[in-house]
Order: sequence, then C-alpha cells, then structure tokens
Amino acid sequence: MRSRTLARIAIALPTLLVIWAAIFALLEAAPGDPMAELPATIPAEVREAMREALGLGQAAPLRFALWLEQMLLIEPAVAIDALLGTSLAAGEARILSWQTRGPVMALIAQRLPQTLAVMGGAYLIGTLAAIWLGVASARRRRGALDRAGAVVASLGYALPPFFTAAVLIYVFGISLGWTPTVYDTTLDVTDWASFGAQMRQMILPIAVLSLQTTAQITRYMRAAMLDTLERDHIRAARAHGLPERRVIWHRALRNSLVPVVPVIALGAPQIFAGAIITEAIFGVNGVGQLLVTSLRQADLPTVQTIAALAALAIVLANLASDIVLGWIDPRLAAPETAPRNA
Amino acid sequence: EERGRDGMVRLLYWQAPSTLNPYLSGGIKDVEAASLMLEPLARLSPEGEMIPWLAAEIPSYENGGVSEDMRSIRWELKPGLVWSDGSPVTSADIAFTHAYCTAPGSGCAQAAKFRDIDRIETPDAATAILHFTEAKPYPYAAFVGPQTPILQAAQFADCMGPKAPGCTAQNFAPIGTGPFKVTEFRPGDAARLVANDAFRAPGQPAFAEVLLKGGGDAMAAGRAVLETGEFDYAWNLQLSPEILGRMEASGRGQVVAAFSTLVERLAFNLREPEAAPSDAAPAPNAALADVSVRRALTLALDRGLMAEIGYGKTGRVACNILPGPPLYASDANEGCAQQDIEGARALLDGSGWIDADGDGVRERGDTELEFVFQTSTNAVRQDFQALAKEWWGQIGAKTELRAVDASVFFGNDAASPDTLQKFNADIQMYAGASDSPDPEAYLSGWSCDSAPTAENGWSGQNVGAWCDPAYDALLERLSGTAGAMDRAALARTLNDMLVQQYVVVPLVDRGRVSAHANSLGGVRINAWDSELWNIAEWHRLPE
Amino acid sequence: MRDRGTYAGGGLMGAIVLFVLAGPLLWPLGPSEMDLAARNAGASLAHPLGTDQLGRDMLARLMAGGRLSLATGFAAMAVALLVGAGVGIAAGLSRRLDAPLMRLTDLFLSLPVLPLLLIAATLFRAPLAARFGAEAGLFILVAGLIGLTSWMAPARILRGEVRGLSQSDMIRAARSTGTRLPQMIGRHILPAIAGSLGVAAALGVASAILMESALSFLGLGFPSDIASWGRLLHEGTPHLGSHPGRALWPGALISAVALAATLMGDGLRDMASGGRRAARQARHMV
Amino acid sequence: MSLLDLSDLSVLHRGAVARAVDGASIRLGPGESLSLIGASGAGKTALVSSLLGLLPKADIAGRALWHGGAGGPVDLLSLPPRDLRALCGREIGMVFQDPATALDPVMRIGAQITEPMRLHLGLDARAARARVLDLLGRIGFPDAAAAFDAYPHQLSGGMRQRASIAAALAASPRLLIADEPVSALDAPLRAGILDLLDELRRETGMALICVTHDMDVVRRLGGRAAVMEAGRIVEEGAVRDILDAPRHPATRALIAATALDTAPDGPGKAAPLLRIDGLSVRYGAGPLAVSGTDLVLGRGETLALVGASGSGKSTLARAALGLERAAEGRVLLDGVDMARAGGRQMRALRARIQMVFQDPVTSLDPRRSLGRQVGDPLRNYGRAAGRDVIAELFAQVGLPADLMDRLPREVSGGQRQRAAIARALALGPDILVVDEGLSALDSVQAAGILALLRRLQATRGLALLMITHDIRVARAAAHRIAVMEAGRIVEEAPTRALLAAPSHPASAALLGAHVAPPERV
Ligand SMILES: Nc1ncnc2c1ncn2[C@@H]1O[C@H](COP(=O)(O)OP(=O)(O)OP(=O)(O)O)[C@@H](O)[C@H]1O
Ligand SMILES: Nc1ncnc2c1ncn2[C@@H]1O[C@H](COP(=O)(O)OP(=O)(O)OP(=O)(O)O)[C@@H](O)[C@H]1O
Ligand SMILES: [Mg+2]
Ligand SMILES: [Mg+2]
Repeated sequence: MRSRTLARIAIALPTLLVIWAAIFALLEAAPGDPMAELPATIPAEVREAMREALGLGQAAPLRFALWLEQMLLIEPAVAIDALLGTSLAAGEARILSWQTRGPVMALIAQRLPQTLAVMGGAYLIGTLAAIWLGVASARRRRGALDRAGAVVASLGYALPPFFTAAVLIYVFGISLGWTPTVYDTTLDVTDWASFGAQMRQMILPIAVLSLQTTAQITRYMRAAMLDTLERDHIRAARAHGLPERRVIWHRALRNSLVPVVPVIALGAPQIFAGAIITEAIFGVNGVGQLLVTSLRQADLPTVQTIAALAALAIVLANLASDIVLGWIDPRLAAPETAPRNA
Repeated sequence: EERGRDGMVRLLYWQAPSTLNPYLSGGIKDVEAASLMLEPLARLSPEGEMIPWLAAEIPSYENGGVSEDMRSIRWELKPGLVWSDGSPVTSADIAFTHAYCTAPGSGCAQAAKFRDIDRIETPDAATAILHFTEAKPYPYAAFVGPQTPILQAAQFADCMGPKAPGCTAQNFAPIGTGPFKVTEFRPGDAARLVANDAFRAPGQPAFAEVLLKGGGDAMAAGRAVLETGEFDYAWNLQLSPEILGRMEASGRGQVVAAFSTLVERLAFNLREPEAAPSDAAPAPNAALADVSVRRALTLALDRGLMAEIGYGKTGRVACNILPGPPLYASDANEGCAQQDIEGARALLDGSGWIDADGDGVRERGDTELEFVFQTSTNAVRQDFQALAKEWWGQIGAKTELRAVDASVFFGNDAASPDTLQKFNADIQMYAGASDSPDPEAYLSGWSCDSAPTAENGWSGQNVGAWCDPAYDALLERLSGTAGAMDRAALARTLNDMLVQQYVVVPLVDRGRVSAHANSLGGVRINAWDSELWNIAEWHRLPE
Repeated sequence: MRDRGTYAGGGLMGAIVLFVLAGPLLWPLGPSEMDLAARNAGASLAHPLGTDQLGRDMLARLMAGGRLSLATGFAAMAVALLVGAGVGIAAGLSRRLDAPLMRLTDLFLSLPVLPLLLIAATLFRAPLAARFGAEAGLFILVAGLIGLTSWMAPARILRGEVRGLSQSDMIRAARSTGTRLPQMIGRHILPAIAGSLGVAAALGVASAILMESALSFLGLGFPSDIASWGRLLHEGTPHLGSHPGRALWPGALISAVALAATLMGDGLRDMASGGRRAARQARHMV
Repeated sequence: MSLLDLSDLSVLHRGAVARAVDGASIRLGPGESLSLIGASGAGKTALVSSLLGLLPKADIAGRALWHGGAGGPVDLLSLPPRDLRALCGREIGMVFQDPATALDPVMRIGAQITEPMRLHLGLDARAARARVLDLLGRIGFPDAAAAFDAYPHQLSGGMRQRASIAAALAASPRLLIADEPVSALDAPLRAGILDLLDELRRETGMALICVTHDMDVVRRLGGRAAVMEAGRIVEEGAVRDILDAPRHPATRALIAATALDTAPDGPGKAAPLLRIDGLSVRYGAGPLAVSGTDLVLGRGETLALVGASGSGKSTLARAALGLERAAEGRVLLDGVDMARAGGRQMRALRARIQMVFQDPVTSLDPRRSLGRQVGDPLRNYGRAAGRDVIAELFAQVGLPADLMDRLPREVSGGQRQRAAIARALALGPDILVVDEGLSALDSVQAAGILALLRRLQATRGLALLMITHDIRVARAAAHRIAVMEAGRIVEEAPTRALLAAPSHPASAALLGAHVAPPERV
C-alpha cells in the first residue's frame, strides 16, 4: 500500500513537468500581448523595447527552462529563507510578473489568504451540505425533501454565479444593507467587531459558491446512495440490528462515497486556484482574480505560475482522491488481478 | 484649516493598479494611482490647457522658455519644493528621470515622450533645460501630464536600465511630491496612503488617509458609490446609461463625465485585395473602395441614437475624429447626427448599387454589398453592431457580425488573425484617442506608412490602410509648424480629410465616467490628466 | 406512481422544446426586430415580457435563443459525455490505459481554459467553416469546444465506478462467456453507472448552456445578434433592479431545463436498475 | 413456553403472482432447533426474511409473536421499524443465504462483526476484538487475526460464509435464523459449525431456525423439522420422524433424492482436453493461493476438486479460464496456451470452456433479467437467443420459463444457481467448470442437474471439473478426485481408489468427517 502510494507520487512528478510544459506551450501559442493595455499612441519601437525588457527576446524553450529553474529551485529557496532567515536565494532572479514587475510568488502569497478563507469555507460548507442533502434525498426517495433537493440542485447548477451573486447582492447588500458589496482585503481581524465585519463580507461569496458546490455534489451523492441502499449488505447490516443512523451514515455512506470522492476532488483545487467569477463580482481579490487580470494582460509569468500551482493542486487532489478511494474501497486499491484480453 | 481633517477617502479603481511607477506601465490605472504621489512639471486642466504644477510657469515663446529654433525648453521649479521624505526637489531629479527612462534595457513605457531629448542641462538646482535633437514645434511631451512625473533621483539611483523592474520596493512606494505617500501597496488589489506632511500647500490634503481599492467590475464599483455608499469615488464606470441612471437615482452620489478625444469609430478596410493579411483571410469587400458606399453606410447610421443608447450623458455624437480641445475641433461636419436612410439609398442607386437579383442585397457587377463587421466583445459595441446591421439592412447591405475577445482584438499578437491591425473583416469598430492635447502624433496615425503590414509586424494605427499623399504632405507641414493657432488649423483640415472621405466614421465622443459620493467635495474630473489630479483639494462636505 | 418524477421531467422538457420550436411560428415578432421607440419597456400586450435596450421583444428572443441553447446544450453534453465516459470506462477497465488516461485528464484539467479556447478557436474556426459551411461549422466548433473542456469530470467519476465493477464476479462471468468489449459496456457497465451518468448528463446540459454564453463573450461562440439564453441572462443581470424579468426569464428557463434533465436522469437510473421494467412485466402476466 | 409464535404468515412479493409464503404457522421454544426444508423456491427464505422486516416491498400478513423481550410478547410483523431494529442482532441473529453479498465490501471482516457486538453488548473495543477473534477461531479460521483484518473480497467463498455466521452470532442472540449456513463448507468445517451451534443451544438456550436442503445437516441438528412446498408448510414434526417416516410426497422426494448413485467408471484414457502445467497464482503481494499445480482433464471425464475451504479451488478454476493471471505455469486448452492465444483464438477458446461461479448472486448482473443473462453467451457468438431458445435452456435446469423476466434479486437462491448453470451451458461448451454449483440446490434439483450433466457427458463428451466440498457429490459424479490443500494438489486418484484408501491426511480428514456416522439427538 505504502509503496504503491510512493509509486504514484513518483509518477506524479514527471506528469507535472509535462503539464507545466504543456501550459507554457499553450500560453505561448495563445493570442495575447502584454502591451495590449497600453495606449495606442505608444510607438512600436517603445513597445519593442518594453518586450525586450520583459525577457521576451529569448527563445521560448530557454524561457521555460529559466522559469522551471526559478520555480523548482529559487522560489523554494526564497520560501525557506523567509521561514528560517537563511539566505539561500540571495541575489537570485525570482519569477517576476510582467504587470507589477514584482515577484509572482509574493503576489500569490498576498492573494492566498482570502481565497483560502472564502473558497475553502464555501467548499467545506458546500460539500458537507451536499452529502447531507444527497443522503437525505436518497433515504426519502421521491419525498418532499428529495424533490426540493432536485429543484435546489437544478437552480444551483443552472444559475451561474454572476447571476446568483447579483441577486444576493441586490437583496442583502443593497435593499437590506446587511452586507458590504465589496470585499475588503485589507481588513485585519483584531477584535469582535472586525471579526463580525469579516464574517459579514464573507457570507455572500461563500453562499454563492457553496450553492454551486452543493448542487453538483449532492446529485452524485444521491445517485450513489440509492445504488448502495439497494445492496444486500445494507439489508444484512439492518438485520444485525445496527441503528438506521449508523447503517446510513457509516455503512452506506462509505460505500456510496466511491463515485463521490472524485467529484469532491475535482472541485477541491479551486480552494487554491480561486473561483474566477465570484471573486471578480465581490471584489475578493484572490488568486482567481489575479489569474484573470493576468490573463487579460497576457502576464505570462504570473499566469504560468498560477496555472502551474493549480496543476499541482489538481494532480495532488487527484492523487489524494485515488488514495482515499483505495482506502474507502480496498478493491480499488487491489493490485493487478485482471488478466489480458479484458 | 488643518491637513488631514477629513479622515479617510475611499477610492474604488475596479481595474486595480499593478504598479505605482508610471514609467514601467503605460496603463491608465497605474498612471492614475501614481499621480497621488508623483507629480509632473505641468498638468493639463479639464479643458485641456496646460497649468504649471511643479514648474513655476509654463515655458513658451512669449516668455522665452522655448528657444527660437524650437530646439530647447527651459523649466523652472517652484521654489521650496520638497519630497515627502523632506529632501529638496532639484533639477537633478528632472535630469535623472530622463536618464532613468532612456536607459537601455529598462523597458520604459514613456520612452516615446523622451525620445527627442538630446540632453538635459541643469544650470542650477531649480532650472532644467531640455535640448532636443531636432526642432520641436510642440515641446511639451516630457514632464507634462501624469505619464511623465519626476522621480526622486536618490530613491531610484540603483534602478537604472535592466535593474528597473526588479526594484520592487521603489516601484511599489515611490517617494513623490504629491499630497499622499504610500504606506501599503498590494498590486492588483489595494493601496493605502497617508497625507504627505511635507506637501507644499497648507491645509491640503483634507484627507488624512486614502484607501485605493481594486477588484470587482464596473457594476460593483458604481454600486458601491452610488447605491450603498461604501466608497467615495469610483473610476471608469463603463455602464449602460439606464443602469447608471438608476444607480444615481438612489441619491447617494453623482455620475461625472469629462471629455477629451476618445472617439468610438468605424474603420473601413481599404486594403488592396492582394494585401490581405494571409491567404486564409478573405480580401476585404471591394465595394468599400467606392466612397459613395462608405458614405451611404455612414448616412444610414443614427449617431444620435447610438450615443443615447450606448452612453447617455457620458457620450455625445462625434462628427470629428479629433473632437478636442475646442480649438482643434472642426466645425465643418455638423449635422452628422442626423440619420438619412433615404439619402443613403439614393446615393447607392445613383452610383449603380442596386438589388438586381432581388435577394434584398444590393450589388454592382459581381460585388455584393455584404460586409463582415467586427469589434471587441463589449455590451455597448454589440448593441451598436446590432443597430448598424439593422440600418444597413434597410439600405440593402447585408452584415455579418463578429465579436472578438478584447484581449485578442487589441492584443496585437502577430500570430492571431483576429487583431485590430490584421483587420480580418470589412468594417471594424473601436475607440481611439490622442493622449496629448496636441494631435500631431494622433493624426499621423493615418499616414500611408502607418498602415499595419506583414513587413512592419502588423503595427501601426492606420488599420484601414488608407493612403493619400495629400494627407501625408499636410502632416509634413504640421510637423514643421509652431504656434497653436496654425497647428490647430492644420489639424482641422486633416480631420476633415479623414471624415469627409469616409476613411473613418466617428460615432461617439466618449467621456470618462466616474462617480463620487455626494459628500465628497472638490472633485473636478479631468479627461486630459489624471482624474486624481486635484485630490489635494478634495474634502468632505458637511452633511 | 413511482414514475411521476420522470413524467414531470419529460413533460417539462417537452414543454420547453415546444416553446422554442413552435413558439416562433405563433409569435409574430422576430428576435432581432427592433422597436427603437419601445426600448427597455416593461411587460405590455405588444411585448408580454418587455423589450431589451434596443427594443427587441424578449419573448421572441427567448424563443430564438432557446433553440440555440438547447441544441448546443445537448450536443455539447453529448460530446463531453461521450469523451468522458469513453475515457473513464477505458481507464476503469484497463490497468494499462489507466495511468496514461488519468494523467491526460489531469493535463486537461490543468490547462487554463481561456487560452485553450482561444487557440482552439483560432485553429479550427476556418477549417470547420470551410468543411461544413459557416453555421454548421460554428455549431460544431462551439459544441466541440465545450465538450473539449468539460469531459474530464465525467471521466474521473466514471473511472472509479468502473474500476470497482471490473473487479467483480459479474464482469468475470461476462468475460468468460465471451462477451466482447462493446457488449460488456452496453449490457453491464453502462447500466451500472447509469446513476452517475444521468447526473453528469443533467449537469452537462445546464453547464453547456452557460458555457456557450461564456464563449460568446470571448467572441468564440455564436454571433452576438443571435441571443442564447446564457447571453440573455448575462445581459439581463445588471438590470435586475429595474427589469428583473430580463434576467429571471432566461434564468428560469435554464433552470427548468436542468430540472427536467435531472428528473429524466433519475428516471434513466431507475430504468437501468431494472426495478420498473420487471414490475411492469409481472403485471402484464396477470 | 414458546419463544416465537408464528401464525398464518403469508408473503406476496411485489409484482409476483403467487404467494411466496402461504399461511405458514410455526412455534418455537427456547433452546429448540427447527430445520426448515423444502424444494428450491418453496418460500423458505421468504418466510425467515419476513420475520426481520427484510422484505419491505412485499405484502406480509399474519402474526409473529416474539416472547423473548422483557415486556411481554410483541408482534414482529407489526412492530415499528425502530423497535424491530433493536431486536435484530441482539435477540434475533440472521445468517443470509448469500454470504458474499451480505458482507460490506468496504469494511474489514473484524469491524463488521465487532460493530453490532459492541452496540448490543456495550463492550469496549479491546474486549470486543478478543471476543470476535475467539469466535472466528471457533468457527474454523485457523488464522483468526488475519481474517479479522481481511476484506470480504480477499476471502474464499466458504470463509465468507463463516464470517457471516460469526456476525450473526456475535451478540449471542436468543434466536438464530440461518439460511443455508453451511452450504459452501466442506465436511470438517461443517461438522465444526454444527457442533458450535449445538453447543450454543445447550449453553445459552439459543433457539435455532435453520434453512437447509441437506438432510445430513437436518439429522445432525435434530429437534424438529418443517417441510415447505410452494409456500405452505406441508409437514412438521420431530426430525427423526420426518426423516425416517416421511408422510408428505414432497418430503419423501427430498429424502429419496439424497441417495445418489455412484459414478460410472471413467472413460479410460481419453485425449486430454484441458491441461494445467505447474500453475501458480498469487493475489497481490500475498502468498501463492495456488502453487505449482498440474492437472489434466480428458474429454468426457469428470474430475472433482475437493479441498478445505480456502485451499485455492476457486482460484485454480478461475485461472483455468484465464480469468486470473498466472504467476507461473500455463493452461493448455486442446494444446493451445490460453495466455498466448490471440484475441480471435481466445474468443473461440472461451466458448469451449465455461464456468458456474461459486457465488451466483455476484456473478449475475443485478440489473439484467435472468432470461437475458442466460441468452447473453449466445448473443456473444451471434447465435439465436430467442425466448424459445432460452425457455429450453431454462427447462433443462428445471427453471420455470416465467422467471425469464425476473431480476436475480427477485428469485430464490436455488433459482439463481440454476440460472447460472443454464448460462454456462448455453454455448454447449466442451468443458464445464462448476464451482460448488449444486450447493444451493435441494436434493431433487441437485440430482436433476447431475443427471443432466451426465447426459451431456454421455452424448457430447462434456468434460467436467467439479469443485465441491460434498464428498457424496464427488462420489456420485466424478471419475477422478483431486484433493487440494493450501494451494497444492496433494492427492489425485480415481474416485473409488481414493474413497477406499485416502493416502494424504488432508483427504482422510475430508472423508473422515463425513464418513463418521451422524450423531443422533
Ligand atoms: N423479490 C421477489 N419478487 C418476486 N418473486 C420473488 C422475489 N423473491 C423471491 N421470489 C419468488 O418467491 C418464491 C420463494 O422464494 P424463496 O427465496 O423464499 O425460496 P427458497 O425456499 O428460499 O428457495 P432456495 O432454496 O432456492 O433459496 C420463489 O419462487 C421466488 O422465485
Ligand atoms: N481477491 C483476493 N485477494 C486476496 N486473497 C484472496 C482473494 N481471493 C481469494 N483469496 C485468498 O486465496 C485463498 C484461496 O481462495 P479460493 O477462493 O481459491 O478458495 P477455495 O478453495 O475456493 O475455498 P472455498 O471452498 O471456501 O470457496 C484464500 O486464502 C483466500 O483468502
Ligand atoms: Mg432461499
Ligand atoms: Mg471457492
């Protein structure tokens, strides 16, 4: 088991490199120009000089190699320096954003807290709610709750965040005035009042995001739960006198998490990568918002770095999902037993 | 009155500044944010007139500040100026700023403004003489306006050339002479500033703190000022007039607009068929070569309605491609707001464009009046597209609409077929402006050699590839003419050539639109300079 | 009795399809006819759902947009599900293909969507238009692009389920009786994963409808004068305060499609799990 | 004083035409044992399942008074689910007919057994573990700790059945309902478990209702017996009376069929059809489940593979079909190496060797009707699979044609078993591997199937590899017997020779436990 996990991690690393290279190639090939935002009156030769200064004169493979070195060696060294006060990375060139000309990692570090708070909170709430709702709908199949769940889920995944956010802002931000409409990233939580302010500004984006999360996961949960509840071992567990709560939340839940874990893992990287539209609407300047603005301005180093970290999160999440799946259902972790000619 | 008496002012720049050094970014948002700290020698007033700022007065021929041969200009600093760290501002800082921006490898975004400066002479601490490499009839490019403020030599001395971008600490907190100084800057997110104790005007600024917040979108920004009152000032509210009107109606704030030269326009693709960007891209419709077709298409537009639908009070019908400053605006094209469908039809009938085959589309010979009309994706532009399609349909021309993502359309990526410069369509719509009150640079964008071609890497502003030697000759004259009146006359003639030959169709003169809370006093929105140009005078109004 | 949900889903879907297909035959106004005098009008006899900022009738636009949205929604969902289920099943059944396919999935999940779409559109727009004609080419492009960017979730979800199945006696028994791969999938695997498949399909339709509008904002979707529901919703959202109908109607329609698809997906699952069929059969025999 | 008072119980499955149980009445006292016997599909499972509310979709009528509780008698059939649940496991334990599906696939065996025990007896984790380990040992797991930590799929069929029994016994119920509890077990284990049940009955006063079709088991359990036919209890009385003087024709048929005649002599030196050379199979990193076995099966020959539970019989069979990857060795079918055969060749080979899996429930697709599944092999090879063809296959194994449209979970255990056999026969294979194929069948059915196989052998030269724990079946059917122990074939000889003089202790143990005269109570 452990060696298999290690083997997976070993294969994840080259995968990641390939993905990073693919992202780089993609960004290279995509249309876009870091100078596009500049006034049209800036003459071509000035633009050219600015491009040179960004390092765009070098060949693409060379730039990728440089980025890779910075990503794998220099940035970790900088992080270690920051933590331990060493000076491993002194004087080394870090990955610099083309927009801000500052280190990309510093930008990401600035953005991560709000993304983690909002996305993480929303994802946690959304997932838990989804599991509860999915299980409850499956138990009382075709009951009122199941029907209501179907409607809520349909609304949740049919209504895009830009719409739900607008409605919530309109109702709670403008009409009732209960919540701020712009997220204040400079707010420091120091006392109860500022804590309250923080909660108030988080609640709407979290509501929007968790509605989406819930909508998507709950249906999978319900379907899986329905399948499980029809199985004989659930019948057996009941015959052994386990209380229904335990049968459902322990025996059946674990069995039905198999198809749901990948769904949860699919969305989890957003906790780090941010939810682009929701962040934009509420002005939660998280990683997602950084990614969009960087994309809009063709700030390739920033985009590449965020995409690379997101890829890392995705690969890790999927790895975790595989490991968790193997742990939930040992048959999935079982080594090769199927012969050829399958 | 006491400095900092009014507490905090909250500004919402939904496109958040990503650096505070305007030399490393030409983006307006960055330039505006930097103008809280960094100041130039002279600014432009909301009317487009130069006003001395750090300079004691505006140098001119009359006062001898500009030399007879137009090859040098002499600036005198106001006496007693100090940086926010207390050290004096000297002419060395001016010379340094020039050196900083022209140092090779820095990628200075404002290099064009310094281009013709040969050297800067600093006879004394208050005087800087700019010597040009050639005669400059309009010598006010450098150090005028928010793009080229003065940097503190002491702070940026180690940031020359290739080292410029890496000087994060400096770029994110430049020391300036302006009313505020930075305490915290999070690029792309927020900046906090406090009043500059060393600011030269007593009792200014009225605010002790500035919160400059970014993020969200124009809608959220408008809402936060006009509807919920969370912020005092919101910048660049490109929203539909109904929405702005509705927001304003909630009574917390007001929408303000200012006009300069930003004109939404149509360009016709006049490229020769063989000069199409690539084999795959079809050649533009040859019908456009007929000026009467261009004119008919123009007549069919109801520009008044367009301005009203798209911009409301923040836009006005543009009959000139150069609508300002007032002296430069031609009055030869009045009445363009009037739609004339009948006239357009008659014009087409008269020049042989008729619908012979009865398919509802006029043609002459093999050429059908069928056009591909492209622009960037943007709600207003799509509405304009729909309107034009409708009206052109009424005069017997068929239109296929295309919208391209703005970052691609304006991206000028040589590899993409969908850029403004490649002009892979027959008609396109975009906005352009002169970034200086002097229109020479702007108007030279229609010279023959500024047509984008494969050879010049698809750069140049003459996207329609219109070419008229007479226009080029006039431009030549403009570049040798000094004196505002003469220059203005020439500029008007050039403008009229463009408009009357229907090379471009100016549609709407777009204002800069912002909003401020009713409690915020002293705001004078300025489209020629930074909107924050007079923030030192802003103050809280009593309830 | 137990089929009420499925019937309700089918009925709802039928009503929506009828609305978008037959509606335009009955309603005199076209989706791009402008009534510039009646811009931003509220509900009236002439315009029961009001008009937009150019005076176009909202009802007509909803009907016309619905055709586009439904067609793309279903086509794109089908593409995504076909690719996703294909990859998921292949990875679940074959140990050898599992790792490469899942890494490919990771790759696609990791690629930033926006540049990917921009490139794909630049590469394929012209060839597709040349091959299938402008409109069909665009349709294929849009459905393909949406499919291309949304097959990964079904793939990963189904793979886990199939992997579990592939270890079962049931599949062993099927294999030993000479069941070929296509039959294996059709008879045993698809019915077993019908639950997740139904959910993925329902989700897929709704998200494809929304995604189409996102594409058109990038200039990659259909031209702006054809308004899909997603686009109408997007355009209407800022007017929530003054003309809520402009956003609520398209929003309600998209949600209704999603709900109908969800209910039908539930029915699909029931059918696959066999309970209903057998029961009916038994009743027939009485 | 009675413990359970069942009167006039009827069960009608949803959608079914006939009642599965039709007016059954039973009375049971503490410490008493009741064997429920009857033909496959007679309604035995339906009867016992209805008691614990396990048939939520069926119409159930009648009364089942339970006197075990402190507060007077309660009617199990009308008890609120919550109260019924409290009774289940603690007072009434249940062993399911299909042990494979009754175990939670994602939980370790130990945890599954411990959970209800801790719940009902309020034990702490350590005490519960000790108790379960003890129970597992008593129930015949030599390595109880390994079994405790195993997942169901890692166990052999017999092991799973025993784990199920352990789970039912965990909380020391006052009544144990066991549906075919020992059908998959070899003789020594079976004896051990019956002893254990006896012991519990005597020590704790546990009452027992045991569904079985094995008359030896009935005799061994003693007490009373009830015979079911078509949902009715047709005869009831002391075991001795029933077995020795059956009155009802159904009873007589069941008992008569147990006396299987012995196998004819082998076909002599037939050409080897299936040849297994030095085959080894390993699961993951575990020990070899099958190690270096050689086996030859000739045309028209029947080879019985016997061996203790978990000795590797099923594994060997699956490997013979190419369903398990061989770590070493080869399987030659008609001289062709299965592992090397190309796709087309492999398909052709597959049609020639078919298998009846040990567990009919898991080997049938729960979502496909029996008729379709029996027809699937034919469809796979492009042969006609109309309803008439399938009806014929059904008839061959004694299944009524109206079960064609039922799903596997809608028929009885024996009916599922027969459907699985029909499926394996559909292609008319040359070799049939039957893994405990008769264990779920009553004696009449089993005899019928045996007769069928023998007929096929005679007419078509079918070669049979029968895996069984029932020496009588081996004796009745096989020309040769191979004995497996711990993954190896330890002895192989013609049936008569081996039965007369087993040379390996393992064989002797298997035989011995059986040959010993059944204890009479
Ligand atoms: N869910 C169901 N729906 C319809 N009929 C069913 C269902 N379950 C069982 N039956 C039928 O009810 C009858 C009794 O089934 P039951 O399982 O009680 O038989 P059994 O006596 O246990 O037989 P076996 O010894 O084969 O297990 C059978 O004819 C069977 O086909
Ligand atoms: N999937 C598996 N993973 C790990 N171990 C397994 C697996 N399947 C079987 N085993 C182990 O392999 C050994 C042989 O199992 P097998 O099923 O072949 O036994 P068997 O002889 O058929 O027993 P029974 O008569 O009880 O069915 C057992 O110890 C069992 O625990
Ligand atoms: Mg039974
Ligand atoms: Mg076995």
